[in-house]
Amino acid sequence: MLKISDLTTHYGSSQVLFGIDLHIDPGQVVTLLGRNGMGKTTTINSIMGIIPATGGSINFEGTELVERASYKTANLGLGLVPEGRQIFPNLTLWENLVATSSNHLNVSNPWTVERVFELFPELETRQNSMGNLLSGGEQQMLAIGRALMTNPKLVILDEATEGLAPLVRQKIWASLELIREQGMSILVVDKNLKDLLRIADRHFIIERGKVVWSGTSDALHKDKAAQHRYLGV
Amino acid sequence: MNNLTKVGWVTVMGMIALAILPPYFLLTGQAFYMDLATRLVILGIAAVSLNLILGFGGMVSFGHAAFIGLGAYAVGIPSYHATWGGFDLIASYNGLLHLVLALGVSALFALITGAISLRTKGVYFIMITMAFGQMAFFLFQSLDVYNGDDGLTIDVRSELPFINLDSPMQLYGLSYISLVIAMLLVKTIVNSRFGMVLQGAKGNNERMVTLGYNTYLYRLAAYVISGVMCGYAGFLLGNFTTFISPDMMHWTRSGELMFMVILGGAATAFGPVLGSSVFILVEEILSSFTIFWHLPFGLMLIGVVLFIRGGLMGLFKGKGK
Amino acid sequence: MDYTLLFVQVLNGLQLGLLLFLVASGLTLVFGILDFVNLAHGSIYMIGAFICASLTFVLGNFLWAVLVALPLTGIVGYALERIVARNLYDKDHLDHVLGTFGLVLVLDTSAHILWGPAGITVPLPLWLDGQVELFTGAVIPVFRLLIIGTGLTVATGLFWLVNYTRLGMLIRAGASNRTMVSALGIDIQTLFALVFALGAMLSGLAGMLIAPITGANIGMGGQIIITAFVVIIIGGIGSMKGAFIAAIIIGLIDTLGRSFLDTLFTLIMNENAAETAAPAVSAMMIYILMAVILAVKPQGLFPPKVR
Amino acid sequence: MKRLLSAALAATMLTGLAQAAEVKIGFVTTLTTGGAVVGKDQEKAVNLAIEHMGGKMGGLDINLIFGDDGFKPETGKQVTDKLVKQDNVDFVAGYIWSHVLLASRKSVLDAGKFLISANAGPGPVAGKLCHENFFSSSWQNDQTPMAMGEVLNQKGVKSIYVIAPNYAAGKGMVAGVKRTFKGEILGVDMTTWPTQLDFSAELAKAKASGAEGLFVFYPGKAGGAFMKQYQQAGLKNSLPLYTVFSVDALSLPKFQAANFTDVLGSQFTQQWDPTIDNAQNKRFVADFRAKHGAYPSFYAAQAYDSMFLIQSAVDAVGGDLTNMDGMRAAMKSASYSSVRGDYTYGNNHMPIQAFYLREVVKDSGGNWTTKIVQTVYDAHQDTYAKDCSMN
Repeated sequence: MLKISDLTTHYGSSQVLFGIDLHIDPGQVVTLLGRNGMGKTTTINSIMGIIPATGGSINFEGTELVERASYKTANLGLGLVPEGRQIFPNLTLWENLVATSSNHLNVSNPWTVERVFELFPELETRQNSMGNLLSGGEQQMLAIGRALMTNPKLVILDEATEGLAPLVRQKIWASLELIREQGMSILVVDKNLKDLLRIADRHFIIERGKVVWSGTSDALHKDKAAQHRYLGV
Repeated sequence: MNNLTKVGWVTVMGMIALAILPPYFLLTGQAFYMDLATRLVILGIAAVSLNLILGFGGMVSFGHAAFIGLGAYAVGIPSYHATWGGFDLIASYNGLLHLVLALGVSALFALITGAISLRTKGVYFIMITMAFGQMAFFLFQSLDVYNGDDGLTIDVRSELPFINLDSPMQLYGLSYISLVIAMLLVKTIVNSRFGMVLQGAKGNNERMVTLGYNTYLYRLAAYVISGVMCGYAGFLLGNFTTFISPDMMHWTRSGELMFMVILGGAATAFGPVLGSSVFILVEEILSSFTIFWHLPFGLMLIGVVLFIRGGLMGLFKGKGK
Repeated sequence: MDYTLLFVQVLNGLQLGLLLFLVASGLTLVFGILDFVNLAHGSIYMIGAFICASLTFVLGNFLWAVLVALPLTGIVGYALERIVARNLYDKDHLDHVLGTFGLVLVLDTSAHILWGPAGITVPLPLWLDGQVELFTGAVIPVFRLLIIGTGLTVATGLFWLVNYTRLGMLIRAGASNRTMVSALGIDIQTLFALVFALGAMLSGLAGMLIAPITGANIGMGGQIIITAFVVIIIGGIGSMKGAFIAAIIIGLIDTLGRSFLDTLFTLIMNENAAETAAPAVSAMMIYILMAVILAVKPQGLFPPKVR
Repeated sequence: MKRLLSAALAATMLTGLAQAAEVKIGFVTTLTTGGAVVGKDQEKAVNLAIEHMGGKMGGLDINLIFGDDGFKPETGKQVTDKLVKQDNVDFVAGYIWSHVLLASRKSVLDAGKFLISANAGPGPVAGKLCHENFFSSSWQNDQTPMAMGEVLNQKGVKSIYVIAPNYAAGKGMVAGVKRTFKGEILGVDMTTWPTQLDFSAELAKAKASGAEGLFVFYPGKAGGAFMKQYQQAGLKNSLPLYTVFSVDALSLPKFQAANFTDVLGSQFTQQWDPTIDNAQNKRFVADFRAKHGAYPSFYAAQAYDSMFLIQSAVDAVGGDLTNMDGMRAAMKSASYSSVRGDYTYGNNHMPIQAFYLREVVKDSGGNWTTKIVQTVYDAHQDTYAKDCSMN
C-alpha cells in the first residue's frame, strides 16, 4: 500500500536521505530501524510532507505523496504518532482527541473517544486534564489515540516507546497488536529490537540515509551480523 | 581597486558621490538638493546607529526616533531660553553644551529604557521600545513651554568653534564627516571582541551565556552606544531643520528608520546609508508626482520585504563573491 | 467626589475598553495562531467603518448596513491574507512590521482615493440616537449602551468559540503546534485564512460601531492599532482572556485619566499647568503601564502556555 | 542613484532656463489625511480665483504650485522650503493650521518672500513675531472666539465649560473667549489633536460642571464628530452649544445627508458668510456653487481672497516683482475687493474687520447653509497688535 522508491531529502543544502527504498503491504507491521541520526525521522517527515522530499517517489495506494500538502497526505489515511508525542499542551486530553478527528475514508466503524478509552482505560479519568499536565505514558497513549481518531489505514509511530517505563511500553505494544488485528497497517520507528521482532512482519534498516538491509523478522533474528553492524546490538 | 569586493566598491562609490554631488548642487544654485542631501546624510547616521543594534545585534528597536528628538531638543531648548529668557542653567547658544546635552540625555534615556526593554524578547521587545518612544513623544507633546505639539522653531543654531552651522556647506561637511566616522565606528565595534559577542548573542544567546558572557550587559552597552549616536544625529537634524516637534519621535518615524536599514541591507556597512538615500529620494520623487504617493511607496515597502533578501546591498553580493 | 460623574465615566471607559477588545481580540488571535504581527489590522477597522458608512446610505439603515458590512469586511480580510499576509508568515517579526506598515500606507491611501478625504458621518435610527437616564443625573447615549452590549456579547461568543467549539480547539492547537495540526489532516492554510477573516470581521465591527460616533475617517486605524498592540502585549500575546482584561483596564485608565487627572493635578500644580499636563500624561499612561508590566512580567499578564 | 540625481538636476536646470514672465505662487495646504477636506476646498477656491483673473496678474502668467503639508508642521516646513528654494516662488500663501504656519514662516520670510496666511492666525505672528512681508487674508485666532464671548455676554450666559484641541489654534481660541466673556469658566478640557475624536469623557464632565453653556472649537472633521456626539448625549436643552469654526460648509452637507437636524439653528461667529452682499462675494459663491455643487466654506473664501490680495500687489507694480516695497504698500492698503467687504490692515498686517453671528438655516433650495443674524463687531482689531514693533 505504501511504496517508497529512491527518496532523497535535504535540510537546506545538506542532504539527509540518499535514495530510500521501502514498501509496506496491507495489514503488515513494518519497522524502520537504525542508529540515531541516520534519517529515520526524516523519512517519516518526508512521507507526511512535513519536510518536502527533493527527489524520488512515495506512492500510497496509487497516489504520489511527494510535493503533496501535509494535511492532504494525512487525509488519504495516514495517521502520525510523532516523535516526542507533540501533544497540544493547551488543550485537554479530550480536546486533543476531538480537535483533529475525522473520517475522510468513511470507515464503517469509526474510532470514537469511547473506543480510545477502551483501548487505553487509564486515559478516561484524565480526560479533562490539560495536555501539558499528562505523564509521558499518558501523552504517548493520547498521541496514538489522536492518530486513530483520524481513522487512518496506516499508522506511523515515531519513537513511540522512547523514555517510557517497561510496563507502559508493554501496554503500547499490546495496543499496537490490537490495532493490527483490526486490519490497520503500521510503520514503526523504534529501538526496541526485541519487542519489534515479535510484533513486526518486515524490517528496514537505514544507515546514512539509505536502506542497507531489509527482510522478515525471522531473517533479522538470524542475521546477528546485521544486528550488530547496523544497530549496535 | 582590484581587491575590493563588489560590495566594497559600491560603498566607496556611494560615499564619493555623497561627498561630491551635494556641494556641486549648492554651487550651481540648487540649494534644495543640498538640503535633501543633508537630510539624507543625517538620517543616514541615525540608520547606521540603528543598524548596530538591529542588524548586528538582532535588537529590533521600534522607538529609535526618540533619540533623534532628544538630540534635536537638546539644541532647541537651550537656544530657546537663550533667545527668550528663563532656565538660566542651560540657556545658551554654545554648541558644545548642546552636544554634551544631546549625547548625555540620549545615553541616560538609552540606559534606562534599554535596561528594562532588554529583559524582554521578540515582539515584546519591539513593542516595549515603541512604548518608550511614544512616552518621549507624549512627554514633549505636553511640554507647553516648548509649544508642545506645535513644535519649536530654533532661531539661533548651535555655535561651534571653527564651524559655522549657518553655512549649508559647513553643516553638510560636518554631517558627512560624522557619517563616515559613524560608519567606521560601527565597523570597529563589530569587528572587535565586543562585536563578536554581540553578533554571537544574536545568533544563539544561550550558547554565548553558557560560554560565560553576560550578554545582557553587552546588549545594553550596544543599545546605549546606538542611542548616543542617534542622539548625535538628532543634534545635527535640529541644527539643520531649525524646527523641531514631538512628531520627530512618533512611532511611524521609528518605523521609517527601521525601513531604511532593511531597505539598504541590515548588518552591512553602507546598507543603512543606501537605504536612507533611496528612501528619501523615492519619497521626494513620488511626492512630486502625486499626492497619493503613499500608495506606490507602500507597495514598494511590501515588495522589498517580500522579494529583496538582505536589502539592496544584497543585490550587489550576488553570485560573484 | 461626584459619584454620578464617576459612574458615567466608568461606563464610557467600559465602552472604550470593549471597542479596544474587539480590535485586540482579532489581533491576538492572528498573532497567537499565526505568529504574525499585523499593523494593517487597524486599516481593516477603518475599512469596516467605511463599508458600513456607505451601506448605511444605500440600505437606509445602520443595523442592516452592519449585517451586510460584516461579511464584506471578512472577505476583505480573507483577500488580504491570500494576497499579502500569507507570504509573510515564514519571515521574522521585523519583516511583518515593515510589510504590514507598507500595507497600512496602501490601504489608507486607497481609502482616500475611494471615499475621499472628508470621511462619512453615519446617521443612526431614531431609537438609537437618543439617551437614557439610568438614575438621576446619569444620562447615557443609547448607542453607547448598545456598544457595551455588543462588546460583551461578542466577548462571550468569542470565549465560547475558542473554548467550546472544534474550531476553537483547532485555533488553540494551531497556536501551539501548526505542523502537528497539519499532519493530522487539517488544512492549516484555510484555518489561517478563516482566523484572519474572523479577526478582520471583529476589527471591522469595532470600526462600524465607532462610525456613528466619530464618523468614518481615513487614518482612524493608525491610532487604534498601536493601542490595540499595547492591549495584547499587556494581556500576553495570544491570550483572549488577557486581551479582554487589558482592554478594559486601558479603556478605564484612558477615560478616567482624561476626566479626573486634571483635578488630581490641581492638587500639586496650578490650574493652567494642570489643564495642559493632564491630557498628555493621560495619553502617556497606557505606555507607562505597559512598560511597568513588561518590566515585571516580560511575557505580559497572561502568557498562554503554548510553546 | 547617480544617474537619477543628474537627471533630476538636468530637469531643474531646464525649468530654470525656461523662466518666462510669470508670477510664481506657492500654496501650502492639506491635501492628504482627514485635514484634506479643508485643503481641497481651498484648492477649489484658489483655482476659481485664478480663473476669475483670467490666469493673469499684472500682465504676468500665474504659475501656481500646491504643496501638501500632510497635516504636520514638519512636513509643512519641508514643502515650504522646497517652494522657496527649489521652485523659487514669489509668494507663499495658504496654511490652514496655526502650528504649520509657525513652523514654516521663517523659511519664507528669511528668503525675503511674501507670506500670506489664508487661515491660520496664531498670536505670535500677530504680535512679537510680526513681519513686514507677512499678511493675513483671514483673521487672528483670538478674534472669532472674542466675538463669541461678546455674544455670550449679550445672551446673558453666566458660566461656560470649554472644550478645545490641544494645539496652537485651540489655545488661541480658549484665550480669545476668556478675554471677552464676563461670566465664569467652570472648566477647560484640551484634547489630543488631531487624533482624539471621541469626546464622551469631556462631555460628561461638561455636563457635570453645571455650566450654562458649552464653548467649543473643533475645525475640520473633528467638528462633525463633536456635533454628533453632543447631540447623542442629549445636551441640547441642558447645555447649549456655542462654537467657533466647528460647523462649516464642509460639514453641513454631511449633516444634511445624515439628516442631523439638531444642527439647524446653531450659531457661531465669523468674519464672512455666503450671504454677504457685495459683487465679489456674489460672483464667488455663485460660481463656486455652479462648479462644485456646494457652498464654499470660509476656508475657501479666505483662500479666494488671498489670491486677489496678491493680485492687487502684482497689479500695483505692473508686474515688476522686484519692487517689494510697492507690492507691500499695495497689500497693506487692502484696496482689493474682498468677499467679506472692505476691511483695513493693522500695523501687524492682520485685518481689522467686522465679525458676524451666523446661524445654520435651509436655503430656498432646501440646502443647509448659513445666514447672518447680527453684527457683533464692526471693525475689530486683534489684541496682539500692540506687541508688534511695526507701525
